[in-house]
Amino acid sequence: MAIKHPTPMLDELEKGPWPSFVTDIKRAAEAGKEACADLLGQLELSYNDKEGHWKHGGIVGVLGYGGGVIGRYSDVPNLFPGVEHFHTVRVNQPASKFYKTERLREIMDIWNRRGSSMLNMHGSTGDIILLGAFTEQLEPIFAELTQKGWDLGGSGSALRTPECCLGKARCEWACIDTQDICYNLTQEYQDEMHRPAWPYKFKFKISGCPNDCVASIARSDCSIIGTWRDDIRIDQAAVAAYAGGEIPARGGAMGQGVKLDVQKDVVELCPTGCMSYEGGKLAINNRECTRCMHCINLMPKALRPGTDTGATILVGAKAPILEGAQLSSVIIPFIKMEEPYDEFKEFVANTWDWWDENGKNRERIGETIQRLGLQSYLDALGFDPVPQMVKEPRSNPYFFYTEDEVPGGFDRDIEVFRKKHAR
Amino acid sequence: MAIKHPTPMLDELEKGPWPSFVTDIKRAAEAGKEACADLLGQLELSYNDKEGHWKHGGIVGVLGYGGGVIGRYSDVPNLFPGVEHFHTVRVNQPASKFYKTERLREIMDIWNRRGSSMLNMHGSTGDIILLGAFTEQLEPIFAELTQKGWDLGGSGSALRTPECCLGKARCEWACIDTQDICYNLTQEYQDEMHRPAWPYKFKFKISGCPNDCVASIARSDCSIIGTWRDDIRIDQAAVAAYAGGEIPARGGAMGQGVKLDVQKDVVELCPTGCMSYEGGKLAINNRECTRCMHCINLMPKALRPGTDTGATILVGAKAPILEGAQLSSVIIPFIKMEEPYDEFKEFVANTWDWWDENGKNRERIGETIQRLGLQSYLDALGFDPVPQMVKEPRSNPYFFYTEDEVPGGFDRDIEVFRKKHAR
Amino acid sequence: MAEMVANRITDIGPPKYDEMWPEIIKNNYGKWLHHEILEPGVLVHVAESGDKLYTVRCGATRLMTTHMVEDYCKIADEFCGGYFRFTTRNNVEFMVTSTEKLEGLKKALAAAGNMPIGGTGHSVTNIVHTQGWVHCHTPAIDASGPVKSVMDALFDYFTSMKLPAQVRIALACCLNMCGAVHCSDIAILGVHRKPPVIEHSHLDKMCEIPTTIASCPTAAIKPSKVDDFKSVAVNADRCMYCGNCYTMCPAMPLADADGDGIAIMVGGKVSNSKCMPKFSKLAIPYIPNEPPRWESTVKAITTILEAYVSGAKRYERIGEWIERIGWERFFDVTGFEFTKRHIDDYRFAATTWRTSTQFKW
Amino acid sequence: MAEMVANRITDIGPPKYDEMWPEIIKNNYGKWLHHEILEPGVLVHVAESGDKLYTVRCGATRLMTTHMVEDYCKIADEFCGGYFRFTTRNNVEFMVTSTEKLEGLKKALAAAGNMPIGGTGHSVTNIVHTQGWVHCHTPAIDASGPVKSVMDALFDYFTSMKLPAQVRIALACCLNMCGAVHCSDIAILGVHRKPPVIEHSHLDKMCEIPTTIASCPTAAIKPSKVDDFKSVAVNADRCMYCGNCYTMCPAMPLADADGDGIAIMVGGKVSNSKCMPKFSKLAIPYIPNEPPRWESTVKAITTILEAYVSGAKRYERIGEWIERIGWERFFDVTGFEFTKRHIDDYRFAATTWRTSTQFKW
Ligand code: SRM
Ligand code: SRM
Ligand code: SRM
Ligand code: SRM
Ligand code: SF4
Ligand code: SF4
Ligand code: SF4
Ligand code: SF4
Ligand code: SF4
Ligand code: SF4
Ligand code: SF4
Ligand code: SF4
Repeated sequence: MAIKHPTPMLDELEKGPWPSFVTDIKRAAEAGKEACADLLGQLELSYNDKEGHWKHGGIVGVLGYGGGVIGRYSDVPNLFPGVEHFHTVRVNQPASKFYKTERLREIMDIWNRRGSSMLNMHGSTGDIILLGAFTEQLEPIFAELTQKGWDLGGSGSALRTPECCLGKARCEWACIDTQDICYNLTQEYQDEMHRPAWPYKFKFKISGCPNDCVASIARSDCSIIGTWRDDIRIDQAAVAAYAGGEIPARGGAMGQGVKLDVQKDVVELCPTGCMSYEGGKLAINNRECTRCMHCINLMPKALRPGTDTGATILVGAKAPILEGAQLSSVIIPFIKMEEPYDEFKEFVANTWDWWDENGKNRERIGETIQRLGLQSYLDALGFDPVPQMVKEPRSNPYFFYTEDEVPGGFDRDIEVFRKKHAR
Repeated sequence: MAIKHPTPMLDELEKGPWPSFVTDIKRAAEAGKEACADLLGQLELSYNDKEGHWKHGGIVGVLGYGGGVIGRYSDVPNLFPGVEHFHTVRVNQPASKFYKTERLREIMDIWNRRGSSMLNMHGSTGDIILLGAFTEQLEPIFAELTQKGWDLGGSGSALRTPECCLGKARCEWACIDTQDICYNLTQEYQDEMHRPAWPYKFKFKISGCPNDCVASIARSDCSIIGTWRDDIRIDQAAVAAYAGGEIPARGGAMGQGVKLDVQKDVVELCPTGCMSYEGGKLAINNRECTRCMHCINLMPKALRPGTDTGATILVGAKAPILEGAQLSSVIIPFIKMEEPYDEFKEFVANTWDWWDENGKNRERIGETIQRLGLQSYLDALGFDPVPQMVKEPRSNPYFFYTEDEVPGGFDRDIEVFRKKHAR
Repeated sequence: MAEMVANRITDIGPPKYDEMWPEIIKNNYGKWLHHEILEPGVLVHVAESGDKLYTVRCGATRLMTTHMVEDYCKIADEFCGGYFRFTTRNNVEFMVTSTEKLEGLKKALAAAGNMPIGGTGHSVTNIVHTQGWVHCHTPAIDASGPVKSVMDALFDYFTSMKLPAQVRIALACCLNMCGAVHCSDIAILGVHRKPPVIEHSHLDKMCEIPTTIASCPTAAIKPSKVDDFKSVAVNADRCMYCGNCYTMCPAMPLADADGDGIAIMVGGKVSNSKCMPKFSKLAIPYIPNEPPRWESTVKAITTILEAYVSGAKRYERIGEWIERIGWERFFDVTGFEFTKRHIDDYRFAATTWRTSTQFKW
Repeated sequence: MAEMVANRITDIGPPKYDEMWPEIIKNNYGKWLHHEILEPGVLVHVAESGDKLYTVRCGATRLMTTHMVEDYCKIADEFCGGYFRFTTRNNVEFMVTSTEKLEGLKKALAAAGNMPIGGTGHSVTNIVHTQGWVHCHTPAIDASGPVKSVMDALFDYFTSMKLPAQVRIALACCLNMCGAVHCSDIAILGVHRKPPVIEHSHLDKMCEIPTTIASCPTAAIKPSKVDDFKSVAVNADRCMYCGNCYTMCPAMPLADADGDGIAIMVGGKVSNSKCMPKFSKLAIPYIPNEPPRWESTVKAITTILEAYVSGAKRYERIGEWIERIGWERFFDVTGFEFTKRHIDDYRFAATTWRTSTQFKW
């Protein structure tokens, strides 16, 4: 098949040092993929028109699943028949995206045979995105994938594919087993993922520590972020080595030669001011530490999180549609996250029940909480309010009581009142 | 007349070192004021009932004025006939509340003869409050007051009595002539003050510098706060005297003995970090200074505001009813405030026009701005937006264009669109 | 009537300010160089001319009689050439031009017994407050009584300057918050806790029903017919006892001995010094009315002040101290309970939630 | 069909993670001690056991073909025992267990030509982005084209670590913001600027009119009859081009060559390190689409980065830098125009106004 359409605009994107997706796609086109040749053609047309050329997605999918496939059709199919259908298949990635090449090739093989050979590695939610399938290929692709032990991720008003940072696999700071939590929740909630039944989408993202390398606090309805309750572990010899310039600052994040100034860079930038460095000894008042990670980040050989680890659970992050973007808010300051995660799953069940009952159509849980008040959600969870849930208490004086909280109740007799107070 | 009612509860408030309003009122009762005797009686009843005993104000006033008097009647007049009527008269205080005793006695004399002899010195808006008049006394009181050169302040949906800090009268930091501004505006807007014609109340408060000793940023629809555009004046010899402990820190605000640590207390607490203190010399990068007053406050003998002075105008402060409390927001970063204040008055006229036209009933201007957007108000003023008006730019992506700003306008032809993009 | 109008003087405004100035201010207006606090309540201001003005600040009750004013006038006549002033926080200031007069003045004030000197610098100065049961129709609490009780307890902080920074206390007797309660270091706020009781038999006569309905910020009021009277009904679940309906309609009083009481808010400020102005935030949602001395309220405030004194760094206002240690720690050190009412659920609620893993245990 | 269902495998979920681990990770899972960045893009992690794991991070395009994946697989087979991974920002990571293998790996990557090493520490790492004109139906811009253009220009910042701190750039092609554009140091956001064009002749067939009306956050959509078709009308004055109606109703496309383009937002972040997570704020409301190389967008971003490099203190993220110098100064040092669009008028607008006299000239 090879290149079908001239692409003078796109050719400009073959220049420059960063890898070129155009060059890559051309290679696939040259290897015979009409979809790729036509994709280039249609994209060139979009570059000329400054408008996309895909139709609004149609409803396509695989039997028994309410999601996992996004329909897509070209709005200029006559010009580019190879992309007339260009559906995506969301394949659930393995937790934290390590791959054995052998296993990854299973997918590539299926996709080379039955699809466009185009991919997003990975989608923003975390899935392996197979980009560009014809409708008739969807069932066979699904059948082959599952046979090889792969399954689809989420889409629509369903649980979306959970995602996590690499955590304990390669990071010394992971306070929870992000991969196991991610895998366990994915398995536990297969039904919620594949059969949309909610007001809107729901996402889990799991980070091993407050650095939040999977951006869970910004991008997931439920953020699970590792933390600890005891003291930061200090190796004073290593502190001295940092001070002496023997170890580069921030694990070499600015290059090998850069020396740390323990007082200025660590102690003075600690947001709580709970550190001190006197007589060559670093001290932390752990009671006042908010576990922000800054000092640990700057001296990874000297400082480590504590050992009484668990997670902070935050709820409600989302992009701006409709009520404006939200970050997740603290709902459970600390929870031990240990297999089989029963306590956490009970919280999840209560959360979904409440949202299912109260959420409006296309209302993310964060928006439901905004509309009904955090307290209403906490009531449903049976949680007591704690100051850790807020940055600050309310500044307005508008708060409610229930009748039983106020002596004498709400029902008063105007006659009685008027006996004391003439009209 | 003397004391009429036993007041065992109130008597408890005669104890203790702070001056006792009960003792004071008893004195007036003993001197023959029935109103005071009955006020004590009714207050004792309130202390017993834990409920006030005033009726909802009736409409009373003086001829030709829509405000300045607040009607008030006892809801237990049979028990306390001396306070059956207990209207207040708001007398416009002289700017910044200096008094010549001779002039103040004019009011006291009228009030002793015609009223209860109870006062609030002063009301929260700034007025001299004559507390407790019978309806029939209102006109005579007004006539006598005006004859002596006193007039009423504001109430209702009108301009309220403007108020200011003492400014140039006794404060070295006053960047504007607060008293003259206050007086000038009061005179200029007599009609707006005495004949309510707006959606709701409107308040001016004028502070000579950002210390804002009249709390204008929290309590006035239009806050006029002195500031400067040039450099803070430094007397290095005095800086040295502070450093040496010869002058007490913060003008002695913690006592005479307290020594200032120029580096720690001044330089390090400067919110912009624009100061330095090296080799005994204090330096300020004035371009980065936000004129917060902190350093000046701490070293009044060494530092003074600049000499190119004027005001920042902020709009919209109010108490929480209904939409929650608001602080004033910057509308004019800098304006020279020089007699006859024409530029400022033009701004005021435009402000009132816009609010009058757009404000709903009982909507403060701050709420109108919230509802319609700051931009709508700026448009009416003909002001260009500047970053000084906001703490930060918007974080949501929801902004508008007018048709003429976008090439091709808003009217598009679906047929033309569909020619490029099949359905 | 027409004659009367003809003779009437109107719209003359207040006397001009400069008529009220003592000589030294006339001479040095706008020419002050610097000031110093010589001792609590006593300031000296020095002018370019070299003139020195000594000011003595006295605590006053605000709610006062003409007798009290006359007492002030007498002192002003004796020591101050017949001039004195009130501050923006309802203190009284006497000004003299020499240290000799200053001593005499101080003695006279001490002799008066009800003119305590203080309120400058790092002190608790006078409480800005409203009218309470002495005059207003909507109060949930008295004003002068709680103020007197609190100032008695904090008297030592008024006459000294040993706090980490200025502490400004304000009181408002209802949610209308006449004053700067919403931006005070410590705010004493009168709160109702029961929905209005409705006088159906008179409502239609006393009030405009549509305006009454429109006045409710939570849309809790609906038109309703009761016993053949055109009236309104209040949805108690939605009512937050703001009293705005009562402002518009006297047939809907809120006051109730069991319902009413005090909320304490903390950490607000007005000045632009160091940090920007801040709102006060809820510390205690409810303390019962305890006339005549409001013991629990007094205790709550001394608790806050003591925690502040022992925890704050020099120059830190209460709000700055709390923000440094964190609100979770504030509830710890004061022992105040954190309740669901502390969690905002009004318009900007979402901006107050903790969108971070940063917090203290 | 029934058979087919019977044979179907469903709900098996993804393969278990540990199957994908190289030996060294199996052995040291949860037992890592510390790490160091040896040079840009090259990390070493040291385990309790003494094992050392060397990671090389390569920039990747995300939108890639199976050919590219095969290239990665080959390298992984040759040097990494058949394992590799993708990062949360779509970079590719190869892991080896000795410095010898590391050298070989680096040479092979260099030879490949399209596997640049970098993205660690104080660098600009890969741009997180969305689909643009390559797949989605609502984009205002392309994704991969602008990303390639920007990364070419910032390539030196990817392969070095000379910035004051990490800089995370994200792109989203419409307001749906698939990704973390709302919390990025620099965000490239596709924006429409025209209200939807309505296909009245088909709307009723293609869409549910009540759902369509309900979808609009500003209530700009009203039912309307046009040429006898049941359809809707959009009040152009209230439309903010969010595209939510189009999501619900394909008969209301927004895309328009003249209308669409890019907004730049800045100063957001995600991590809890030092300061709490922050939203990005509007820097430039509109830059036209300039395929194929989006020169003006590239220039805007390099302007921000250069101002940041010259103005920020070490360890300051872009948002921290801007907050320290003030937004008024940010507009100064970048030369970007401050317009009415920068002033928030959405739900929390009032919380963004300057309620203080503190600002810079
Ligand atoms: C494919 C993907 C973008 C990508 O290039 O990676 C994507 C693509 C779409 N997103 Fe998304 N979203 C994708 C991750 C996200 C994320 C990021 C995340 O999950 O971490 C977000 C922001 C976080 C969040 O959930 O809020 C996101 C926020 C949205 C929104 C706004 C939701 C909101 O509440 O504000 C919409 C609008 C909607 O749901 O109607 C949306 C809608 C869409 C739709 C379905 C378009 C639509 O209007 O119907 C897009 C389908 C495009 C297509 O052709 O496949 N997408 N979307 C991502 C999913 C791939 C995957 O499964 O891995
Ligand atoms: C007398 C005074 C309190 C005092 O003890 O000093 C006062 C008393 C009343 N205020 Fe006030 N306000 C007084 C200063 C204030 C202030 C402070 C200020 O002006 O600096 C405020 C807060 C700032 C502000 O304007 O927002 C204030 C905010 C209110 C509000 C809430 C307005 C809002 O927009 O949130 C109301 C409610 C209303 O207008 O219906 C109100 C209403 C009232 C009413 C008229 C009660 C009502 O519901 O109709 C009170 C009449 C009481 C009476 O019996 O005289 N008063 N009121 C103050 C006026 C004295 C004077 O003229 O000097
Ligand atoms: C007399 C008075 C003005 C008036 O027109 O009446 C006044 C007078 C002075 N103020 Fe004030 N302030 C006065 C109310 C205020 C207020 C308003 C309020 O409290 O309601 C504020 C804002 C309070 C707030 O932020 O909540 C105020 C915030 C300041 C500040 C900033 C304090 C801070 O760091 O936040 C200073 C500077 C300082 O004290 O170092 C200041 C400084 C001063 C100086 C030193 C100015 C000077 O050079 O003369 C005066 C003596 C201060 C002292 O008492 O220690 N003045 N000052 C007011 C006395 C009230 C009283 O009786 O206690
Ligand atoms: C590989 C990856 C996790 C993964 O599961 O894939 C990862 C890995 C590491 N992160 Fe991260 N982070 C990764 C995405 C993130 C993200 C998410 C994002 O950017 O979308 C964040 C939040 C970004 C934000 O705040 O906007 C993130 C915020 C951090 C931080 C906090 C930085 C800060 O001060 O704000 C650290 C600590 C540090 O760098 O000192 C950190 C530290 C680290 C360490 C040093 C952890 C460790 O001990 O191994 C790893 C190497 C860092 C490096 O590259 O310099 N990681 N890290 C991700 C690599 C992305 C990439 O290809 O560039
Ligand atoms: S979030 Fe924490 S545990 Fe996870 S990879 Fe990042 S730094 Fe490591
Ligand atoms: S983790 Fe953060 S708050 Fe805790 S000591 Fe380290 S820098 Fe300070
Ligand atoms: S506001 Fe400024 S000028 Fe006015 S009295 Fe206070 S410190 Fe002086
Ligand atoms: S006025 Fe404030 S910002 Fe300016 S130098 Fe002084 S302390 Fe710093
Ligand atoms: S706060 Fe309320 S009760 Fe007190 S004076 Fe003001 S309106 Fe009246
Ligand atoms: S008190 Fe306030 S909330 Fe309750 S009914 Fe009246 S206006 Fe509505
Ligand atoms: S950001 Fe918008 S255009 Fe881009 S992939 Fe997401 S929904 Fe589609
Ligand atoms: S684009 Fe958004 S604002 Fe405009 S009509 Fe559609 S939904 Fe409403």
